[in-house]
Formats: sequence, structure tokens, C-alpha cells
Amino acid sequence: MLDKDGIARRIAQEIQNNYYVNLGIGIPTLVANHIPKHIQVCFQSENGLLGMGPYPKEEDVDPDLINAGKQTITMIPGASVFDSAMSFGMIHSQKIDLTILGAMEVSENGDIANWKIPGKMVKGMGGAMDLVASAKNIIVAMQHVNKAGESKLLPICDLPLTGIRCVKKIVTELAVLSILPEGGFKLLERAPGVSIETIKKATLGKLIIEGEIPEMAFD
Amino acid sequence: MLDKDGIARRIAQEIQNNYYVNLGIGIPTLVANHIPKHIQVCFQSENGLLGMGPYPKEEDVDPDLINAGKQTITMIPGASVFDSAMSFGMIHSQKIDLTILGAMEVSENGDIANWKIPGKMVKGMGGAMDLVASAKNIIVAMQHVNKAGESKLLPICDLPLTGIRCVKKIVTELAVLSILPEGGFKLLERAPGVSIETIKKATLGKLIIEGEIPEMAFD
Amino acid sequence: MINKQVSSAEEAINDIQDGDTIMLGGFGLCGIPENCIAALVKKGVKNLTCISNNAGVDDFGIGLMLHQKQVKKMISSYVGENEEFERQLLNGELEVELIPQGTLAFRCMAAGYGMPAIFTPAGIGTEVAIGKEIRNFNGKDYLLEKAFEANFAIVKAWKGDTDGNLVFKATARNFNTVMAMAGKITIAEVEELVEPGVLDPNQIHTPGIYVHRIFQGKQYEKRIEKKTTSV
Amino acid sequence: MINKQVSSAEEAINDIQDGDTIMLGGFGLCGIPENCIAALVKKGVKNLTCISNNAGVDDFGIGLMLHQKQVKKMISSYVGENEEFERQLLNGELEVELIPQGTLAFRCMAAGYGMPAIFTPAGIGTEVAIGKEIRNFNGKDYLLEKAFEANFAIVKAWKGDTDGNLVFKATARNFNTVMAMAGKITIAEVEELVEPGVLDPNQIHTPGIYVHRIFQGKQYEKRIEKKTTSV
Repeated sequence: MLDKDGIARRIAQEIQNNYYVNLGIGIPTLVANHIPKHIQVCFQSENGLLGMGPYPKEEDVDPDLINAGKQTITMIPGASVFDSAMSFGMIHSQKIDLTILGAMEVSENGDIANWKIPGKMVKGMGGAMDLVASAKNIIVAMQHVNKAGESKLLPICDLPLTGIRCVKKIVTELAVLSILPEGGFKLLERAPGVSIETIKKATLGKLIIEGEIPEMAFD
Repeated sequence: MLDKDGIARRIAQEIQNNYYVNLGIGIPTLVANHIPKHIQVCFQSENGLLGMGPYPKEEDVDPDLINAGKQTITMIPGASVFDSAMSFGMIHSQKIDLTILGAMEVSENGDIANWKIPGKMVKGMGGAMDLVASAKNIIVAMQHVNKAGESKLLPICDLPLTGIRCVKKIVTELAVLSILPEGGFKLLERAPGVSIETIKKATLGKLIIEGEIPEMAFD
Repeated sequence: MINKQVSSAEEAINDIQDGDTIMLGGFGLCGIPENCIAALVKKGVKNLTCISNNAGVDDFGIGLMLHQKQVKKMISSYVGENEEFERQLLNGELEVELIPQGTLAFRCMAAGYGMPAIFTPAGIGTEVAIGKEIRNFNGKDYLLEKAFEANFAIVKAWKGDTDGNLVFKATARNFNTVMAMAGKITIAEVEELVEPGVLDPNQIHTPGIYVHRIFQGKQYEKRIEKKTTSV
Repeated sequence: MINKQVSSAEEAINDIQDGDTIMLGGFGLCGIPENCIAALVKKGVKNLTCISNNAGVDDFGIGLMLHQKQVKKMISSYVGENEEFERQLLNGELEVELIPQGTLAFRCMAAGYGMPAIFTPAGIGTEVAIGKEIRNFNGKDYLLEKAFEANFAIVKAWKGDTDGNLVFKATARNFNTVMAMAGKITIAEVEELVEPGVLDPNQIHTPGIYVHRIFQGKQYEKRIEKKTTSV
């Protein structure tokens, strides 16, 4: 079973050379810490930046330089700044190779719910609906079950949707799963020490298990 | 009767303080030479410039700095450069206060034809269709009759249209006329020494003459 | 050229009336028009519809206007971080229309480009699509979203000149450029106001034609919402 | 970051095939990709559809490709100044689609912004509107115009870095930025190629994400179409 940083570490393996990547708030933000040195990658922040670097040193903090999570950040050499329209323009025109974001629920046909819980204060969808409506490749980073112990991998989402038929892959503390074009969570890898039985119990949607399921490999 | 420069001089009187103005090729270009010193005005060139200045001195010619007529030009202090999309964006969103352009024909309801003569080589509409479709205020600078002596102020245009119901005013070598919302060329001013009879003969469309028609006044 | 300079925030916002629709630039607290917000609070204008990506925090940004109950409706992509906002919303004192962030940007851009509406895939299959026209192009569904109409856009730039040309710094650009293009009247406050000709014409983010009033702001606090550092 | 540098124009355009649709930046002869045009002429690729505001002159710009009969179709707002063009057009060797200049810009922009189509008032009531969908918003008619689809966009910038970031000079910007955003593959030639970090991130006109290949061009002629001077 992985901790949050382990999920981020596993997702980092999905990032290929020359990828432009948008990282959501939470676990996805941690992915940036695990990119192998030999991989060329560029992080986009949808408030208007390509080439987002690490958090600044105390003396370099600039209130005019933040990411979409409103955290102070830095720019790396080759960075560029643009306005919100161009930012979502590059998202909608699929210039971003990979989008990594969190979710409350994912359905077996790739629907995602991550912005609203009816009856609770609604904070808004921010850029999430744009990202999931446009991304070529979406990986969800989340816990396999919610705090009440209920599966977040469902036949259909209960919560209001953020987007439909868009999630390609899910990485949780238990497993890596892809979503098949015809529907269903196909189990690809188990987290270290996690049994298939554990994954079955935690997955309410249609789980597809074919052949030997390897454990995740970390360098 | 006015020469081309006279037409330009008369049109310059239409330019009010704080106007953003787009000048077409030909007579309209000459208008810039006749702006009174006390008037603040900014010329837009639709290839992507606000703050177009006069032609450069020989030693200041820059191939990267041209106007929409492809002439080498200069920028004045406060100028800004932008791309073609933003340029037509500001045209379409009616940020340009006045558009001055030439025409082959204008109809009494304000239609304009200025881009195509069937049977002759067609060079294209360039930015003219965008300008006439969007401008708040369009003044046409042209000769009252064509080379064959036929009126260019018509009941309806014979030539393929550039835009419809858009021209507000016409300045020719003979007269200044406005186009009424209900249709018709309303005679406002006569060129120096030109009789109403001459204007009547040169105008095929509905000409409206009410009261005394003054001669154009120049300082 | 055409001088747009006014003397103060008070003068710049003087004709904003009760019931107006105003756009306010900024993302979170980054790049917000602090001086104009302070002047609006002082003026006490009410029943405003505010188009802004966020609603500030309790004691800064648009939060200051919420505190004075000057806002009738917020059109935003993300609110929260704001208890007074939540209280007014749950009490029914405040209306909120939440829209995708890209839709917010494109509806501003549409206004600035004279486009009456645009197509976006954001919100397809969600409650955002309810009641909206859906159209399929090349096998993909899009929502038709209308251009915003705002009486005023209020933006904050880094540098500006008296002709209204604006330059923004880093991610404080965000919605400021598209809103500047979209307002019927656009008001710009800048950290540094210079004479025409000082700014490089090649490097202007917002040409002066979009800006109707400009002034040099003062005492920028530039509050940081989430200070994160590394060693 | 992501290196986009290639060694030459020949390498950059190597996979452009007979029958491809390509966009070419520039307005008149200002800001045209001289090096790539020369390489396309040398390669002799044929049956191209070229989207470009103009078609060059007889012996420069796209005129060089017309001379080699490499162009099947031009999509432009203004042609002329070009006898060979006229000859081929009247002989039926060349197709031409003339569209309003703003429509050309917006159809590029639409592609770059992931918008399948846009609305424009340009051409309403004219032959440009024939066969096209018209829609009324707020009492005004607009044409629905589709986003361009181009295999390649070829642009020319003033400065660029190896990550593909571009800066343009004066009115040589014109269609280059919107076309750079619109190409499936975008090729940029620049007068000066620098390392990442040299260009100011605030002042980049085209972010590198839009550029797939970049190289430093050579021997720019920058021919002037209409030299006008004053004393």
C-alpha cells in the first residue's frame, strides 16, 4: 500500500520525454518531485505559465508569481507567461500531453466527479472542467476508497460530474488501473504487498483482471 | 470641385478629438496629412499597429514595419504592435471610432462595393469586409462618377458587395452626403463652386436636398 | 496619441452605479486592482454583479466589497477561502454563478474580439450544460457560451503609459488582459505610470485602445494567499 | 524544458508531403519564412494548399513556389502583385479561395484555441456568405466559420530560444502568432536563436509549447514591397 508520495512516484513513471504536463492540486503536485533527471518535461499552470519550477527560497518569494493552487513558485529557464485565455486555449487545443488530477469518484466508463458535494459548500470547478473536457490523456491520482470506506471506483458516479468519458488511467494507494474504451477498470499493477482480493473489495465498478498482475516496480 | 487632397482635407474635419481611426488605401491615406494640431488622434493599421506615424526617412526604413498598404512607415510614441487576430478583434469589437475607405459604388441604403469587378482579375477583399461589417462610423472617400462618367452613388450597387447598410457618409470631389437610416443620399455640403444641378446629374440614387446647401468650409 | 490619465482611483470609478456589472482582473489575490477595490468600498456602490475568477478572502480583495454587502451576484470559477462569502450565500443574500475557468476567460475574450458567442467543450455532460445549446463538430460536443457584457472592466497592470498601454508582470497577467479588452469602459491601475514612448511597442500586452482611464496606484499590499517556499 | 532545435530549414520541412495543407506567416513580404520557402522550393513538394494572407510577388515569397507550380490552392485575403499567379489562375492551374482578412486570422486563432468554429460579421450580405450558416445575435447577423486544419504552420520570428519560445519584431508579427498556434506541426525560423532563459518570460509572444521545430535562418533578404519615405 502506497502513501501519497508513493502514488506520485508511480505516476511520475507515466511521464514521457518531451511531455507538457498539467498537475492538479494535492497529490498531483507531488509528482514534480519524482521526474527522472533524463526526462525533459515542462509543467503548465493554468493561471498562465509554462515552465513552472519549484517553490522559491524565502528571499525569492514574488506575490506576482503563483501557480493555479495560489502557491508561490518559480520559473525555470525557457519559461513563458501568458493570459488565462491563451492558457485554456492551449488546454483546449490539446497541446498539453498529460493532465494529472485528483477525484472524488471515477466511473467505469471514465466519468469523473471532483468538484461538488451536494449539501456542502460549493467552491467551484476552477479549471477542472476545461482540463477534463480537452486533455488527450488524463490520469487520476486518488485514494481507492473514501473516508467512510466506500469505493471511489464506481459503475456510475453518484456526485455531480466534472466531465464524461475522459479518464484514461487511475493510480491509487492500492493499484494502477486503466479504463477500457468499452468500459471497465482493467487492473494493471498492484501496489507493493497488496493482494488482488484487497483491490477487488475496494472496487465497486466492473474490475477486469486478466493474467498475472505484477507489483508496481520502483527504481 | 475638389482634387484628391481636397477630399482628404474635408474628411479630416470629421475626425474628432480622441478618435481611433483606420485609413484605407488611396485617398484615405492622405487624410493623415490634414489633422489639426490640437486634435489627439491615433491611426490603426490592420496588419497590427496602433500609433502609425508618417513615412520614414530613408535611413530609418525598416522592412519589418509596414502598414496595411505594405508601405514602409514609422511608429509614434505610445504606439503598440499586436497580431492580426487582435487587430481584427479591436475592429470587430468596435474600438475603432472611424473607418475611412474608398469605394467603387455606394447604394442609397449604405451598401458598399469596393473589392471585385466581375470579369477582371480579382485581388481579394483584404480587411475591407471586416472593417465595413463592424465599424461604428464609415466614411467613404471617392470620386462621384467613374471613369466612364457614370454615377457611383446608386439606388442599388451593381458590383459584388463588400458590406451592407454600413456607409454613414460620403465625401466626393463634388459634395458631402450622409446616408439616411431610411435610405437616400442627403446632400450636406457642396464643394467650392459646384452647383446643386451638377450634383444632381452625378447622382443616380435618391438624392435628398432640403433647404440651403452650404459650400464646404476650409480654414 | 490619446491621453487616458485620471488622477485617482476615486475619479476612475466615479461613474460606476448601483446595479452595474463589473469585471475585476486577478487570479486569487494575484494581480487584483487593489486601489479601485478600496475606492469602490469607500464609494459604497451596491447591487453589483462582479465577474471575477475568485471572490477574494475575508479581509482582502473582493472580500472587502462582500463585507459591505455591495455585491448582488458573483460570476466566478472558484470561490471559497471566504467565510463571509459562504454566510451570505447560504443566507440567500448573494447569488453565485459558477462557470469553468476557461469559459470565463473565453467569454471575456469573445467580448474583446467582437464575437457574440464561442464554443467550448468544458461542461459537456455536467450540470453546467443544463439549458445550454450543445453542438457537435467533428464528433465532439461543445457548449455555446455567450460573450460577457460588462459596463466596466477594472484591471491592474505592472507598468502603463498615459496612452493606456499596459504591461503585466508574471502570473499577475491572468484575466487582466482579456477583461481589459471586454469592458465597455476599462479602468487600469498600474504600479508605474510612464510617458508614451517609454514602453517598447513590441512588448505591450494590452494596447491603449482598450483602456479608457489609467492612473498610478499606491501602497500595493500584494497579499500572498499561500506562501510556499523551499530550502 | 523541451528542446525543439533542428539544424536547418531542410530538416525542418523534410516531412512535408505532396498534398499537404500548410500555413505560412507574413503580411505581404513582411515576416515571411524565407528560409523554409526556399527549402520547399528546393524539395519540390507539390499540390500544396497554402493558407497565407498573400501570395508573394513574382520572384519572392510564395511567388517562388507558384513559379515551380507547387501550389494547388491558395487561401488568402489578398493576392495580386503577381503575374504568374494571375496566369495560373486564369488557366485553371490554380484554385483560389478569397476570404476576409479577419476571418483568416480568426480561423487560425480558433484552431489554436481549440474552438471548432467562430462567428464573424465579415461577409454578411456578400458572396462570401453563400452556402454558409448565418446566425443572429442581439439583432446582428454573423457567419459561422470553421477553424482551419493545417498539417503544418511555418512562421518566422525575430528571436527564439531552443525551447521554441518566439518574439516578433514590429508588424512582422501579423499572422505568425496565430498560425504558430494553429499548426499540427509548427516550424519556426528565427533571425536569432538563443538558449532558454535569455528571453524574458513576460515578453514572449508565442510560448514554446506551440512550436515543434525551430532553427536559426540565414541570409534574410527582407524584401520591401513598397518603399515609401519622407524627407
